[in-house]
Amino acid sequence: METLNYLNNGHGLKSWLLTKDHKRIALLYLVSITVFFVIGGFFAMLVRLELLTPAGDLLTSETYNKMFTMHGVVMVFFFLIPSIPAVLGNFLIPIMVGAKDLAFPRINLLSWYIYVLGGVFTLVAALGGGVDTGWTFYTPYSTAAANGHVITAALGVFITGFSSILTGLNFIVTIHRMRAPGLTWFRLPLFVWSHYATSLIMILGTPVIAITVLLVAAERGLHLGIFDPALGGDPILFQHLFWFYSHPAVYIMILPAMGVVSEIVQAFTRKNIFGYSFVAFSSLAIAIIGFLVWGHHLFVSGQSVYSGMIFSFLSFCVAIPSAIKVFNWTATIFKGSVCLDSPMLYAFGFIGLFTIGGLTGLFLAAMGLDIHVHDTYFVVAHFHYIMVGGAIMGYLGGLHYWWPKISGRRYSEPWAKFSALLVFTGFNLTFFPQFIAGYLGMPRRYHAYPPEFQVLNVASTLGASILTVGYVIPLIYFAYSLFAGEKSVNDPWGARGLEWEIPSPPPTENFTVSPVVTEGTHQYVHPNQEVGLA
Amino acid sequence: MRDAHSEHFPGPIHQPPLASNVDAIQPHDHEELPHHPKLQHHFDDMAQQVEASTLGMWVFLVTEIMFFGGLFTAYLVYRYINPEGFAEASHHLNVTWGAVNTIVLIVSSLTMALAVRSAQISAPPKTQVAWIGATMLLGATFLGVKAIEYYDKFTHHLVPGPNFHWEGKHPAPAEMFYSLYFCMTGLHAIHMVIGLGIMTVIGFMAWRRTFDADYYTPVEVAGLYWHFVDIVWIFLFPLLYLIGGHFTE
Amino acid sequence: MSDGQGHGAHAHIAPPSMYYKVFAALIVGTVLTVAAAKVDMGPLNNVVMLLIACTKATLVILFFMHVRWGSRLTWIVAMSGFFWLALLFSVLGDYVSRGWVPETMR
Amino acid sequence: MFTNFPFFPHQASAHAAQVDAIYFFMVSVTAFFSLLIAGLLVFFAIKYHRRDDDEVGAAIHGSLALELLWTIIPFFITMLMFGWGAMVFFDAYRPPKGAMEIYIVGKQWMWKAQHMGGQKEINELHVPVGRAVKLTMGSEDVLHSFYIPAFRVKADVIPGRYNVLWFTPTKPGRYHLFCAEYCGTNHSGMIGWVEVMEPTDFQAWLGGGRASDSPAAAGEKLFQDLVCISCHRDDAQARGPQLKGLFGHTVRLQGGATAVADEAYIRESIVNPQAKIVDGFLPIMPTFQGLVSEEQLLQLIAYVRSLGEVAAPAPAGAAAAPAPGKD
Repeated sequence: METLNYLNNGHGLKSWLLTKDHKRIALLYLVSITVFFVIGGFFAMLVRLELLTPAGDLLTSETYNKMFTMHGVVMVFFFLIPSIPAVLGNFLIPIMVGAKDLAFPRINLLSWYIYVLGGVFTLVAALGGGVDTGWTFYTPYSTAAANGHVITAALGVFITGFSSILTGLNFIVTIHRMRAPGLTWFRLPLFVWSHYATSLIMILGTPVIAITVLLVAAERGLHLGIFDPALGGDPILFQHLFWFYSHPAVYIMILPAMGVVSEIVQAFTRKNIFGYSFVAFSSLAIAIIGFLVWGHHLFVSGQSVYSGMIFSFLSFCVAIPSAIKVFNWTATIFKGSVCLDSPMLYAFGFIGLFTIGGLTGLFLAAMGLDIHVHDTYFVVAHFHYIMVGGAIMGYLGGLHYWWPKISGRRYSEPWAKFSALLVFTGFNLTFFPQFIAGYLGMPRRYHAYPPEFQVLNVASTLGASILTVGYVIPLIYFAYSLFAGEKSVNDPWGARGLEWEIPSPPPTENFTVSPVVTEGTHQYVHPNQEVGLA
Repeated sequence: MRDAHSEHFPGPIHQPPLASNVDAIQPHDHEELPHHPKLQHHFDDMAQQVEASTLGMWVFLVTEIMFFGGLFTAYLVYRYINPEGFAEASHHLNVTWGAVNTIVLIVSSLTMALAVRSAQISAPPKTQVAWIGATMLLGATFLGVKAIEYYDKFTHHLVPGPNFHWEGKHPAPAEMFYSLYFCMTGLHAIHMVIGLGIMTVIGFMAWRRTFDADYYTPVEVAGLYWHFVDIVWIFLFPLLYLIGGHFTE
Repeated sequence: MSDGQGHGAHAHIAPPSMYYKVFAALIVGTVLTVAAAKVDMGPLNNVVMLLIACTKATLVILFFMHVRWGSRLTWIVAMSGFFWLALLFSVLGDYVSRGWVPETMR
Repeated sequence: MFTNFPFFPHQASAHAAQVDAIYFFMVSVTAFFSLLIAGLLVFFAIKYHRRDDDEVGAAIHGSLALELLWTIIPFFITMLMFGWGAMVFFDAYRPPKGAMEIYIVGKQWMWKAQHMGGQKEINELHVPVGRAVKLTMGSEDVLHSFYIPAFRVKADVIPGRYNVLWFTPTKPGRYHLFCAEYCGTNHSGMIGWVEVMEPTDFQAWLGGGRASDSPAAAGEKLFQDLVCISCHRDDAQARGPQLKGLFGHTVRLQGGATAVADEAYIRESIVNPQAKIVDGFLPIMPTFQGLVSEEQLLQLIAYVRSLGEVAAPAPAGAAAAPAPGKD
């Protein structure tokens, strides 16, 4: 007998496209960001194939430039930023705070439509001839010289920004106002804390980039001259405004992944986190200090030296809360009951790769060293360690961890382990050589390059092929599990947390009766624990 | 298998056992009081719903502050670089129209606040609609004045672009100033138009006797938005119109 | 969340006289700004102009937008908006300090 | 085809060694912590692997001492990196006095260099070994970035202003020159070579080329052609400020402010003359924006500079006033 849950409660396209259920909206996001991930990955493959040889022989320069631009735009704005918050956060935050839905279900659905609209703009720009500004839209190139549909692409980014803002707004209000009785701030799962920090960045930073790309579009389309050097406009002002959002945006990508890892590490060691309050507050610290470091992208741009010094100092400071998290995860594993199922493999991968990515970030924060490595492949390698090695590893780990809850089915664990291994190997082979190429001086966004960099680039392309396989396999076994996977019980991992106390997949309103919480949601050991009283 | 774990480790929450999963989607009336008809299903009570809505609007207004903030930052930087040029350019704005519009918006904020109050005290729908209508009328007046000003700038070739023409000493900073002028006032005007749209809906709801002392969140939240747009103008007026006040040719 | 019904005890309903007083103050502020702009006070013009504008904005926020009677969270949210705005304005620091370092070692 | 692939860049400037030192330090720190974390993860995973399906982890909630330890130690390590990095940056930021000057103009997609002796180069830069070289760089169109990996130096080239880059080559050789800021279709073609030569070879090279006018001479010619001379005359009735001895000195402006007459100031005075009016003069100079190219601007600056070398005490009422605190 089929019990009623959010998946089978209503059929047909309309029941999905007009749903106000946060879990269904999460799945809408899951499908759409997967589409964009495939598109962005396709552009990346073309870039890597072109770089197999030093000469620019596969694509024309203009096409190559459009490929890396579209790769960046799609991956950053349409995959990484919505990935964990819009899919896993959307699905889990109401459940984790013991609510029936997010505070504003209709706004939640609206945010998905806005996202799709922004995506349509971007795809129109891509299919209609592309855009070659680089995802950074730097002026005056983007306003005065660039090829392709700059305005359409900029509007795509502008529009999708509002999707992000509305998601963040919904999370903040939900976390403040919808928590179940007894679920105090310090009983919240760390996943919720990290999403709260993420939402702060979304609502405070996103509007700034929205207005900035709007100004770029206005300058290109209407000849308003906000950044035009001929009118005394300053290209560096654009960079300030752009990075005011786009640096914290990196934390939009990595903070939710940190939340996922905190959950996975606890579940697969059957142990509560080491230093809960430190991990929780480090999320807030990263979000807040992360707003003060944007100028480290401008060390060689002609920014004032004093600004540079302050930004360098603060950039080093933001490393501290990140380090605290890594040490606390490691300490959590100490004396745990460690089980290396696929989510934990991804979490291990995350911790290792994020450590490297974070530490190489320090190279870029050190002003003297940044002069050399700025805008080289060193930077490319560094941020891919954070965004792919960090954010995507976290996303995949979370997807594996909560898949039984989301779909009610189990996937093939051996295949999952195999693909986790492929992703890890392929990733390192792709991006580690880029550190070396970067220090050698290979600039980023180069269509052709001097022959002495070829060995490193061949290794990188080889790794990217392995990485691709590693990404395709989960697609297959997740899809397969939907039809033929073993049914999952409420709590397949023996994990703690409100989401594991309700059926898999959850019923439409999550909880029959609003839960009443009497202690932290992730306590594994209670020698003589009284069960809470309502 | 792992299915038995939850028995071994009692969970931290107290929740009555699920009789069947069907229960989960049934409406549950476990409170004695009848629900307010406007209570949405996922809130526990009206207080929670009200708190969520006002907090949501405040958070949205914070994003609006940052949205305008990007333009104000550009203004700040360029005015710091070209104080003389900005003063000269500002001199060509019509202070009278700007001041009139400031007054118009302040009056509209007053009528807006009184509209909220009329809902709070369960005033008759006619009173509520009257205040809302007055607010809308003032908003439309503001936009009308703005249109006159824009037309004036257009005829005097003060719209940035190929047709921009400046007789003064600082043509480049002046064009920059007018770029910022049109971006800032234009964005503000768009917010006014959206505000008028919202007020139309609110007015219609008030006419349908939606609001009383028990339920007036939409009016209140719309009011927050309206006042915010007013505040933006409170800053735009002196920064754009008044910096050329004692400018000497 | 004491009452299940509406705003109830949460809402503060101010007398109309308060709204008219605040309104009068806003109008006075506007007149003052315009008057002050006609007097040449050098850099003080900007200070006066912004002080008046900030006062007016504060009045609107406190009274028309009911923050005066709002929860602590409302206060924090409203303040944080302006705090982050100030953060964004710190971009100006770059421009102010650009000339501070001599171009060459001497 | 895979011959000659290096794993470490040439170290061909005094600055390169400093950058490499901090690089090696940071690589060591990175390697240490990455291996530490990875080692601990693997070790714990093996030692504490789950033996029984019902097993739970130990009840450990945290330790303030440990938290403080791994807050404070990383803080001091990062502060060391910060201070070190800032010192190296300052060193790279300010060129020494008496450096050899070269003007660079970036445009889509080539680098133009002009030596003070008049030698012009495209996508090549010849410099002598062992002598500090200062580049003053402007852009004709969009952002570029002048990057010589072997010297570990880089600076963006920005339309509308000048950026400065300096280095002291230490090893003769031929090194890559890249544009590091994305500038459009042929960005990866905006590359060239820096040729570091022995001083004698360099002198020979300077003499051998078909040198055109020196920038200062070319600037003087422009100064005549654009009839700047009609206002910027030497006598007291001049309508524009006198330019002799102007460069590098502090100028008193209308309204009491002052400005240092450096490259940026002179550039601004040509393209946006109303921005800073010298005290005692009328704002009558027209703009030359669009009439002179970036290269010509640099030539005009070189000309004004050459006048500065015969600096006489500024006559009363004239623009230039020597700045005592400046040297």
